[in-house]
Amino acid sequence: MMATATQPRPEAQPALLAASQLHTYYGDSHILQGVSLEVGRGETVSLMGRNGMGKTTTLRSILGLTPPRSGRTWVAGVETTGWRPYRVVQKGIAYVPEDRGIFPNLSVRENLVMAARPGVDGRNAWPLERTLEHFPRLAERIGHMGNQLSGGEQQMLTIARALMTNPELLILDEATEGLAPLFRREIWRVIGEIRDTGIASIIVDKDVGALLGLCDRHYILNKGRVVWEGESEALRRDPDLYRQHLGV
Amino acid sequence: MHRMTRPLQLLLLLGAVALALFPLGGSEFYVGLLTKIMILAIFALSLDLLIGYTGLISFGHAAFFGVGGYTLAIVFQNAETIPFWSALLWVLGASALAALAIGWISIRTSGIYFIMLTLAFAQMLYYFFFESPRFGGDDGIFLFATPEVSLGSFTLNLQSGHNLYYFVLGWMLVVYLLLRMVLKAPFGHVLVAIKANEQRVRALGYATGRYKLVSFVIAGALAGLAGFLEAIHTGYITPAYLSWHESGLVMVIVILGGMGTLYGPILGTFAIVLLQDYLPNLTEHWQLLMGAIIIAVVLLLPGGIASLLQRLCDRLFAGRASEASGENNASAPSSPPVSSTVLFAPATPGRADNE
Amino acid sequence: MDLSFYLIQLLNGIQYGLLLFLVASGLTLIFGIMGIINLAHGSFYMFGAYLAFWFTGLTGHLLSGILLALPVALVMGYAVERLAISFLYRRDHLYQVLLTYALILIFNELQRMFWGSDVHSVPIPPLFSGSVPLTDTQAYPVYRLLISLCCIGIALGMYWVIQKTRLGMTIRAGASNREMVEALGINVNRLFALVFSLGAALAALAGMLAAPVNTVYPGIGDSILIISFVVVVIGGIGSIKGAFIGAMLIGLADTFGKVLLPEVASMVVYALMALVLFWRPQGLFGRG
Amino acid sequence: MSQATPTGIKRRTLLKGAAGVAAASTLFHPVFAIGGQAKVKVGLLLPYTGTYAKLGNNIKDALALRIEQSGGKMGGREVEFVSIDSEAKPPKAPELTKKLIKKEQVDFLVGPVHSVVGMAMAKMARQDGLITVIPNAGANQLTGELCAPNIFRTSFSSYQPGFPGGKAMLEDGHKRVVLMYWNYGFGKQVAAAFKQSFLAGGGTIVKEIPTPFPKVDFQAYLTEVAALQPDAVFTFYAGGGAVKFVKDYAAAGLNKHIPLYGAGFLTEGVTAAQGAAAEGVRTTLHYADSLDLPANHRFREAFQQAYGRPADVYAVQGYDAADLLLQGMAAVQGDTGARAEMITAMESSTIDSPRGAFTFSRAHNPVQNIYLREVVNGENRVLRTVEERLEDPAEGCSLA
Repeated sequence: MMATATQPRPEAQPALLAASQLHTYYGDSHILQGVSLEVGRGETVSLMGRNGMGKTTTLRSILGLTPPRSGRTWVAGVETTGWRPYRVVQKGIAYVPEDRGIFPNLSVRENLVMAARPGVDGRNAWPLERTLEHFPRLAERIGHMGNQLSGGEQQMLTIARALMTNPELLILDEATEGLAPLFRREIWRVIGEIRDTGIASIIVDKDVGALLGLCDRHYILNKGRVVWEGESEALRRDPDLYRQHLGV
Repeated sequence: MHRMTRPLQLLLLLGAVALALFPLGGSEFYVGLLTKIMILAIFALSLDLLIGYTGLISFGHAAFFGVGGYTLAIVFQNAETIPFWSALLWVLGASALAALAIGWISIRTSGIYFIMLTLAFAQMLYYFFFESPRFGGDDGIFLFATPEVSLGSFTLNLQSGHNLYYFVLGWMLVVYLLLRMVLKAPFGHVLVAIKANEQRVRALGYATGRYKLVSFVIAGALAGLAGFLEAIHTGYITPAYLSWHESGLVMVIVILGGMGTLYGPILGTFAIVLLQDYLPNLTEHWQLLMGAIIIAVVLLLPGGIASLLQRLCDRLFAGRASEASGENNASAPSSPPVSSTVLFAPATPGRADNE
Repeated sequence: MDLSFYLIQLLNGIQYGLLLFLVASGLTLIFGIMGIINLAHGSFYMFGAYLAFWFTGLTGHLLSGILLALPVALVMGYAVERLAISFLYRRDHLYQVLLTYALILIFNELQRMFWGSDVHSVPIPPLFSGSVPLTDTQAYPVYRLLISLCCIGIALGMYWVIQKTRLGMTIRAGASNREMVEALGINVNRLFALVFSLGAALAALAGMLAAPVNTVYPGIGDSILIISFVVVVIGGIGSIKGAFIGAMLIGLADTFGKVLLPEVASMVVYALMALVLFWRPQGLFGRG
Repeated sequence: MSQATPTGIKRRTLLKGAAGVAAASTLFHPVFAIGGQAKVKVGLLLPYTGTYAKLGNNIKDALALRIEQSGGKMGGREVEFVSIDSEAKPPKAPELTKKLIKKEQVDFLVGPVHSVVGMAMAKMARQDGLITVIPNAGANQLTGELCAPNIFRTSFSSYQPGFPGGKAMLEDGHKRVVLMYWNYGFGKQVAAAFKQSFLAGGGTIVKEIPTPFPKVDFQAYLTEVAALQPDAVFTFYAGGGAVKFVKDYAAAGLNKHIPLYGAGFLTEGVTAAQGAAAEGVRTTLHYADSLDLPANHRFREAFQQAYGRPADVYAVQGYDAADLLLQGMAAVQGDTGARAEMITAMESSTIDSPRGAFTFSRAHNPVQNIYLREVVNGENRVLRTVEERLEDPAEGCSLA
């Protein structure tokens, strides 16, 4: 599947998410300089690049949290350019931000319940019980307040909370950063399970090895531009690319 | 500190000259009104040091204005003659002391808590004077003598409206220059940096609390000076000068005029007082107009009147300005009046929406 | 002065505190969740009182008057949020102070244009106009007890909504992380407009309930504004529980201050606030 | 000093009531009405916004009415009003007074309502020498320490409603009373005057309770009154505070056991709002709406007809202020320059007031009757005259 996302293709089923030529600024600094990408239904895609290359900004621009100055976005074939974030995500997107965005003054149960909503097609595939089955630790801590959780538990909670919105697409920013190895494994396991249920994902993480195993395709960002895109095989075969854009 | 462009400097200088010449042709009433405006301008300048430069939003600044006036009235209540310079010392000392006490406690808090704590202390002082039988209660205190200013063998009679006008004009310029000096000194740079990002200044090893306190005391003393001049001007002082309405009004003046500039609050005082004088001629419901004007400024002129003036100057001298600015196109975002300091870069971008 | 004297004063203090809570809870909601300093909150209290006076006059009964006035207050709050406050979310506190200060000027003038500057009174419904005898000389008005009951009922209702319903969870979530709530698919603008008009309606309701005992006159809004800010700050911004405790503290301090320290009665509540903030700079239940 | 009356037309606020009169008279008698003389300018500094707005409006309207009744002229000259809203804010008073004196160059100054504004104004009027008539502000100092040849008052000093209160209560047989009042200048002066007569007559003040001004939460104090069980209570409250106090007093059941007295403002213009709670409340004042005097009937009828609302004591004071100016101007045939003669005429004038005829003391305060009134069916009925021709002691006045 080649991604030359300047327009979604109306003839076939449109891509789940498409962004074209995003230019985004913070104040006077030009952060995104024409980013385009596309995610198909059920597809798992990674966004790679060193710190400060625009990964988070790309995600925020797509969601409308940091509106791009120019460029267009589509979700399931509907143009969402300029939409407010809540409308964009209502098209079936769940967002797990870098700082996790747990509500510290709400209990684990409340964090989950307040987010719950049926999916775009009206189905409720992720009721509280099923979600908790995937996160046994959260079930144990259901009455604790958000600020009483460890980092790993918080990350599980944000992912669980994302599932409660019955998404078509899950966006994970820094999925495992700062977590203990045990928790990392746990998170990767859960992400795998989610992929297997047919939910598409965009994942940002430092753990290139894990991403190569998990994702169908990859985008590499450098200084606000997509410098490479392709499948895991191609990336494995190209250690140069690896060194140039991802290595230390 | 905000750098002024040459045309703006020229314009302000012209304004100062006009002020100096005004009594030669202006009516007695307007000489009096301008005297009052300039006194309030000193008051507004002192508050600007806090909200415009230090980032301390005081909602009780009228307390020091009142303390200034009351100090004069209490100390010299029965005096036949009031020597100006010793009265001035009394006033500055008392209002600085009051500011030190209130500031020392208030500065421990921040944000809305600071706003409310300063208000609380001002209200306490207000009720203290309002209900005290000793200091005249709500009737206030009348002054029957006017201070005598003697410099060597020369004596200035402040009972004459013209003399008082020039005297107050002189003080306004002194306060303006004093604040300019303070802000240009390293001390001033630290204040501005505290406003931009206190954490970072503290991390650099500055005892920010002490800087804020000194700023608070300077502002309190200058507000006391303004209250002192007002008591000389009107010959009496009442608790109403300490009420939260007055604190609110001076805040309105500073923001409307353009905080973080020193000429802004002066312009703001002129605008508000002249509007208060003029609008009642138009309609009985003039407060409606006043409210609408303030809202319009908030929504359309975030930098206050000062920014409007700056923009006008830029447009008048547009040719030169655009050459100078080079790559910046016309739609460049309007930057805030305080553009940070030499010491510190502006706060990280993108997080401005989360307080 | 025997024990019954102090018990009655306790009752007075609690009753005043409960009314303060009603006004302050709206303020703390708006303050804590939306980050808006609303100086015009007292104006809603004032409009509540005048609307109660107006509609009670039209319908002849306080209850129907309040039922008619409440939706008007909600709409007013919504309109103010949409037309003015919504432009200020990303602006400094100072501009909020300035704009809502201007709103006070406008609202006071509107009040004068609509209702003039007379003192008005609102009749207490005959059913509640009696008094309960407490001592030989003193009786306690039934209507004051009724106000207290209403306030307690509203406080419990608010507790239930805030703690137990999804709307309440969303509101609490909005107080801690506005952006995340939006990213979960909730229209934060609408949520805020709702919260603002609810807060305004609470203040207006307090004005309506108090109208029969307070009488209605120009400037009643100003008098309640500052004291409700004191309550909110003592309790800690955004905390409904804090507003409740703060209101009780102020109600009792004010009442007993008047009795025990008459010379400095007006200063007592401010001194209490300074003391609390000296001890806890974030208020009693404020987040650090 | 002010012979040079300017004829230039400036933008200014005209009084609504009088503007009609003035406009009408200029229409029918164009410019050459009286030898082309300039109009007399009367400057009004009264509150039209805030708590005292109603008082300001009634004073203004009654004043205009009186001048209209004399053909819209004073001393043969047409009258022009320059009216400024004082907002009852003391910090604004000096500027606004100066505006009338210096900018508008008025011939007379009338105002204000608020005592503290009055003192700021009187201070400037003393310096300037402009003839000033105070139609309300009751602070004793205005015809005491601050008295001046050119300052007159047509209302009352705080002493006048306060002092007779003590006498009236003793006459009614109340010996142990609680004294409650708003703790601000005027309230304190009323209370002091009350004590003067009450204590001298052998009464005992069980407790004196000053309450914060302008707060209207009285519940805690009423509980205290109930516990003290005095014979009666004497109070000073006005406006919204008066309504609230009287209603709270009744709601606490105190009115059944402990009679309520007060300075007249307690039931003045607010009985409708107080309703049944006001029944039986007794107050002392220099006027009552129901006063059965021909002058009062005439005045009330004319005011009702002109403005469609009933007159009150404040209207009376404004009406009398105009009367005083008319007498002064008549004595000098409209020559505003003859200030000394005018003052002499005003000092010796008798005002045929709706409250009953009164004269002026040496300090220029009314020497007037004080009535004891009781609220019956929502109306202040005069029970008796407590003091005939009561004169203010005018402490500290250099004119005496």
